Amino acid sequence: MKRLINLRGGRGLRIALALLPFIVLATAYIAIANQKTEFNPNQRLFPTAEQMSQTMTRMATQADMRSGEIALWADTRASLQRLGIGVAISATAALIFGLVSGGIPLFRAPFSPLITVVSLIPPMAILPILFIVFGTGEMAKIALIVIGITPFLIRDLQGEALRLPEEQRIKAQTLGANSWQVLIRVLLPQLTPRLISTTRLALGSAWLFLIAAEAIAAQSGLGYRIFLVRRYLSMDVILPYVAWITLLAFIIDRALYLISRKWFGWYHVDEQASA
Amino acid sequence: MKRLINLRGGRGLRIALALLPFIVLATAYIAIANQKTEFNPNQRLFPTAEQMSQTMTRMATQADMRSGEIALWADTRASLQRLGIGVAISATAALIFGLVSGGIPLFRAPFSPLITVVSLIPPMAILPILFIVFGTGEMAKIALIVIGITPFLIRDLQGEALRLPEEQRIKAQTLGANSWQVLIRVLLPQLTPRLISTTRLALGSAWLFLIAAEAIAAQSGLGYRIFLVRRYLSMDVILPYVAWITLLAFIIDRALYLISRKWFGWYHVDEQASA
Amino acid sequence: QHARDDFRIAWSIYVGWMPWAYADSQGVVDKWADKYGIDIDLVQVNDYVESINQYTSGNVDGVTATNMDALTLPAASGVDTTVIILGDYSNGNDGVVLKNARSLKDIRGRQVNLVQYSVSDYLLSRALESVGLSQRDVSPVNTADADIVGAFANPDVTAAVTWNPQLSVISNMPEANMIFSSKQIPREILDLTIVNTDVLKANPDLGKALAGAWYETMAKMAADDPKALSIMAEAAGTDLAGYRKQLAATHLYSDPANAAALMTDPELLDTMKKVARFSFEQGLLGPSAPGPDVIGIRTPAGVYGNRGNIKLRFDPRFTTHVEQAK
Amino acid sequence: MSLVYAKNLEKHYGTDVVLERLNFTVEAGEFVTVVGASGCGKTTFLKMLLGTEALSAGELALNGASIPGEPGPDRGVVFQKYSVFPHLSVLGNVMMAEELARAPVLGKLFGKRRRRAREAAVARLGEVGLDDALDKYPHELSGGMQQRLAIAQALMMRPRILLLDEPFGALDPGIRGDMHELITRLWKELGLTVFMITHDLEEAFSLGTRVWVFDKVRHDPQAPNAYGATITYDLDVDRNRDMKAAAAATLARGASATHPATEEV
Amino acid sequence: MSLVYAKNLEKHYGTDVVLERLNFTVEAGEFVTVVGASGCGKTTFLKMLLGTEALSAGELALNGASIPGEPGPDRGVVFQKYSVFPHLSVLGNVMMAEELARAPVLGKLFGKRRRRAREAAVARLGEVGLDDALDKYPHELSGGMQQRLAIAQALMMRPRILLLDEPFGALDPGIRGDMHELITRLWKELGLTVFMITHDLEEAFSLGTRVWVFDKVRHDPQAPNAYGATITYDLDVDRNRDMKAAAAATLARGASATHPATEEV
Ligand SMILES: Nc1ncnc2c1ncn2[C@@H]1O[C@H](COP(=O)(O)OP(=O)(O)OP(=O)(O)O)[C@@H](O)[C@H]1O
Ligand SMILES: Nc1ncnc2c1ncn2[C@@H]1O[C@H](COP(=O)(O)OP(=O)(O)OP(=O)(O)O)[C@@H](O)[C@H]1O
Ligand SMILES: [Mg+2]
Ligand SMILES: [Mg+2]
Repeated sequence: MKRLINLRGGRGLRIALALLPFIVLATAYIAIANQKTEFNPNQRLFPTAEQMSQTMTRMATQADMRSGEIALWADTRASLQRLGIGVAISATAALIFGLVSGGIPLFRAPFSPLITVVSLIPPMAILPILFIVFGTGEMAKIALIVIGITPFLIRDLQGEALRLPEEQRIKAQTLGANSWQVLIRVLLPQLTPRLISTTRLALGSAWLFLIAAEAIAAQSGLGYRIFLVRRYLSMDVILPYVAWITLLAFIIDRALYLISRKWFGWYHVDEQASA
Repeated sequence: MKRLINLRGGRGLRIALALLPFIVLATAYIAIANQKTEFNPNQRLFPTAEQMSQTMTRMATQADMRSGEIALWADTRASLQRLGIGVAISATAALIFGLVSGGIPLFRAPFSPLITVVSLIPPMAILPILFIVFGTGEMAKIALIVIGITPFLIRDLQGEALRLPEEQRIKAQTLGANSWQVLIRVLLPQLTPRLISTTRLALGSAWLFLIAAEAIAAQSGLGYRIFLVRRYLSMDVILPYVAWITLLAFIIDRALYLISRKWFGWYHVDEQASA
Repeated sequence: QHARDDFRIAWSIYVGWMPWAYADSQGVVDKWADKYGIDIDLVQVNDYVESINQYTSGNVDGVTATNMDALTLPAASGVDTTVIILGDYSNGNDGVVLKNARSLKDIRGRQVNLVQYSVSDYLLSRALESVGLSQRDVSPVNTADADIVGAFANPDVTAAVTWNPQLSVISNMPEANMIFSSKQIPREILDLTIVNTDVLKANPDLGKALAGAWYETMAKMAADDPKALSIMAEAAGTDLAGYRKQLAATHLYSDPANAAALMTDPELLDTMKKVARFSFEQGLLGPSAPGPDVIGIRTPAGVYGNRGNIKLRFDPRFTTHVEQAK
Repeated sequence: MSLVYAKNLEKHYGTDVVLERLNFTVEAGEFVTVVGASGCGKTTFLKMLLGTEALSAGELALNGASIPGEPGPDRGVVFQKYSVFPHLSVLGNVMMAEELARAPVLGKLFGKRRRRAREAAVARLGEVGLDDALDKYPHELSGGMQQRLAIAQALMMRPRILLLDEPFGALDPGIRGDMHELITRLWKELGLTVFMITHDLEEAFSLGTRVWVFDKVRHDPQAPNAYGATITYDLDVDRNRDMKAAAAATLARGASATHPATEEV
Repeated sequence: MSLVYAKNLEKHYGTDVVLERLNFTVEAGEFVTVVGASGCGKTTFLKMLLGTEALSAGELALNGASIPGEPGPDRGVVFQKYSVFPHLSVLGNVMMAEELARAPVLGKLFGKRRRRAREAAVARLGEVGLDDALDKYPHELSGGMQQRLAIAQALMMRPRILLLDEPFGALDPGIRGDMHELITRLWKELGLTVFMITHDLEEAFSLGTRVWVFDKVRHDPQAPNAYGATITYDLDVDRNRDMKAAAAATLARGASATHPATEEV
């Protein structure tokens, strides 16, 4: 018998083990929900699978009385749009500032301490200020995402630029590159895939800020819905919405990963097969 | 004249440049605040430096009539306590699960996919559920921090354990180590400094979750105060509180870094001097 | 439910509920709880909706709420609820504020920031009704109660419905006007302290202790005790003058006799009927509610709605009990 | 009975054959050096001895029994890199083996038992010339010192077999000489059986009592991975000094060229 | 006028003296190989030629003028690692120099100009034997192929001087032979002046027309960093084959021992 740390099991066993916790959790939940519902048919905390699928079918097919829109899709569209715009603005700004700050020491000297301090401010704390500045329209939500993730992205890209071997900058200069050319031909193309992988990391926070902003002031959006229906303890809406958000987050993350692999194969060379 | 990317400037210049943006921002703010106040002495959006220092002096010295406590310190204590407990629980859980998952393939097989999915759930979305499950006491706030950062910490430590050179595990076994000894003598001591550095990263999120939870349900705390006084647009409280939170975040971050350097010098060998 | 001896009551910041802040911190509640040999913990919740959630989900045994929210949130969720204290009615403490508008009609087509499906929504409906408009003519933006202030400071936000203390802050902003207020619908927005009926049945002492503490505090307010008022003001994040101003827009029933009288008055049943109808039209009684009368409401004057499903009860006995004790 | 014995040993990764038809016996006390072009499977072979790679076919016996499927204290190892623990001091690295043996739960010794382990470790560190650096951490040591430490560490539990994968590949020429002396001395003093991979032919011949050259003897240009490498020369160093040239030629050519069929050695 | 000229050149880091009293002249077309113990300052010297390290004292002239304080297209360089751009294909790496020269704004060429640059690059890649791998990325190449690519890339803009810092240090012995041939051919064909650092004495003597040995000639046991290394031997290879032994002795001893005062070479 091998030592425990050396036991790996075959492919089949590993797949079975991977599915196991999900099956156990799902089964346990359904059992609890059914039992609670049997005991008290009006309980709302543990909706059964049927209740949830009914509610979701309604939310995914019937138009809302007030707005005439189908809630699930309207919410999804609103949230994804805010997320997309916010993340796009952040990524663009981060690429530019990360590049310039990582590449030009005299820019980095004043900029790097500033961005370090800014990145320490918890964005949630300035949410009241954001509402004052941007109102309760789309701007405030997008601004929260941008303020929330851009400093992190910039610092990461600046760090990545500094980690690129000094040899590359020297080599480029021996090939005749001026400062601008070093930035756009050596640093920029190598920061781009890093931007994608860092954005994947930051998306978790972006979702957080989006939901936080939607929770406090919004007319639509996935976070809006969750915080609106919480007052009826409508777990039959909240739970599927949380699952739906998780699925969306997963899909976006995988899509970015696959795009990055396809376009920037050289960047992923060192990755383990499991990433 | 050297190329821009090769210009670094002396030490004095670099320090001056580092201070520059802070001085510019502070001066600009003071000018705006003074001008607005001159124009309308009752405006509350841009409190002057005097107003803020008065308010803060009051909050830092005078006892609250109702509770008999000094607001700033009571808030700080409450928040730091929640943050501390939450982060301590997360770090402990992450060290244990990261160690076991990173070290034992048969545990990792079911655990790793589960924690990946869990880490994708935006904790803000389940905030309403947390309040329902844990009530509005300290538990819910601590639970939000724990749920928010633990999956990230676990995944990071698991990844770090997998990145440790295979050679070390083999070497330990050739020295007679069994599975348990490989875990506690090879993996554990090398994961500990990583835990500190990852916790530093996660503290940003921990602050966020703390403030988000305090915003909705709390009777004290830095986030509570900010969200309490926003009813009156008391920027003279909000702005210094944000600055205070940022300072606390900075101090905690540096303290962890210095502790890590002191105890785990070998871990910091590759770091650049600037980190 | 069986007898217990410790209870939790949640409250949130609103003029009419600040007495609880005083009663809690100055030991009034403890004194009355000790008298009945029980323990009562008052919990402040920063967000109004969350405080009611805590009650509905059973984490606390009682909460402060308006009559409408008591009906549409806990009662509609199946939590049998008893009103033990009718503290005041809003007499200008809830209002519709518009920027650059002279009449309520100007609200047409605007985005309105409010806590959706709350008593603000009710006030908005009543306001729209009064000028022949309906909810379809405006576009609501759900905004947490306390964040309405910050949002209203932004020029793009031009209409809001909220309550005090936020209301007084935003109606003082430049170009802002309070154009409709609860003064125009007196005795329709009632601020209550409600308790889970089952808990109360098993532990009537809870109701007695709460009522006792409440009316002891009310006596101080009636006497205009500056210390008590200052403590309440501070807890609300304002000063004595500001708090006095908010109180002016509140019709406090500091005398238990008056409160008991309103509870027994048939007018209350009428008001609740109106509120139930509005709530039904807004879909607040649940997606499957067949009519405004699904939920039974019992007042001393009678029952409105489904007698087999009584979930909201106005019970003046605790108020009268205090009165007799005096 | 010979210490290590292989019969028709093979190793495949999927359809790629890395090693095939390995047949040998090694007696206790031999010093086998292994040379061969990059990627020909030397490390793979060592891993099979170590127990971290499974055999694909054939037999590999240690002490007459099938080789264990995982590393154990009977086979010490020194890699080119990552051989010592970065989080332990020089002393800690060398005491590790004894601590593991005597403290099954904590893996750490205290008090008197620790002092005894420490003495043994200091003595061994003296032998490899590291007694000045007891409390230093690996990152404070030069490459040569790190490899000395790795060797001292590997030998603490007196393994019968010592496996070395290019242990001096990253060192300066000057330092290599010292290391050669050290390893030869330890081999003799401790009666070890050594398998050492190297890229340096000089080193292979000066250290080993037996030099193996790994190479492919069969080659299919259409499917370069269809056939694996095997031991094409098995040179007894004392008797075959002159064969060095042949081995050098094999190495210089690399694995890309075809090879005259030299199936029997 | 000589191409490179140094007079009393020194380099300090703080109070540590790394190099001192360097005096030499190098004519165009020479092939200077530099050997010396690890840490004696060879790379530091190369960096001063490259322009990435400032001089601390003395003079260093290129073409009669003081050496520029930053790298430029007149001095090509090949490092041991990181010499090629991982994000560019083989072709992209070699075309880079021409693209930078002809496209100041985008640094990229298109259309006809690109085709012309491509042709030149393909020709150069043919010379180094990489014409089969035009569209591969560096990570798909072996170590030897990567260094060929780095050399081809460095030579595209026809620098007068080529600086090499242990360019073949990480390569297999077999492959090194090919690389030696390649670099010798390019040096002759392009009329380059080469400075090459190596740890391998054999290599130094077989490639260079002139071998420099860096070593400390003065040593203070109390302050090991008070004195720096200098050029202790400056050997004209064709005339001084027999001096190789002396150089070898210096190297083997390493920088830690004291040295007989050999101030003049
Ligand atoms: N886990 C693996 N999966 C698939 N192929 C592998 C694996 N490990 C090694 N190989 C292949 O097996 C062959 C032999 O590899 P090995 O590392 O044993 O060579 P080596 O002789 O040690 O080379 P070097 O001298 O460069 O260290 C190589 O072609 C390698 O690509
Ligand atoms: N930036 C620096 N600051 C301080 N000291 C330095 C710096 N760079 C190099 N040194 C020191 O200068 C000395 C010479 O270093 P250098 O890299 O030039 O040696 P080398 O001869 O190239 O060694 P190797 O053969 O190992 O490459 C070393 O002692 C090194 O520690
Ligand atoms: Mg190998
Ligand atoms: Mg060097």
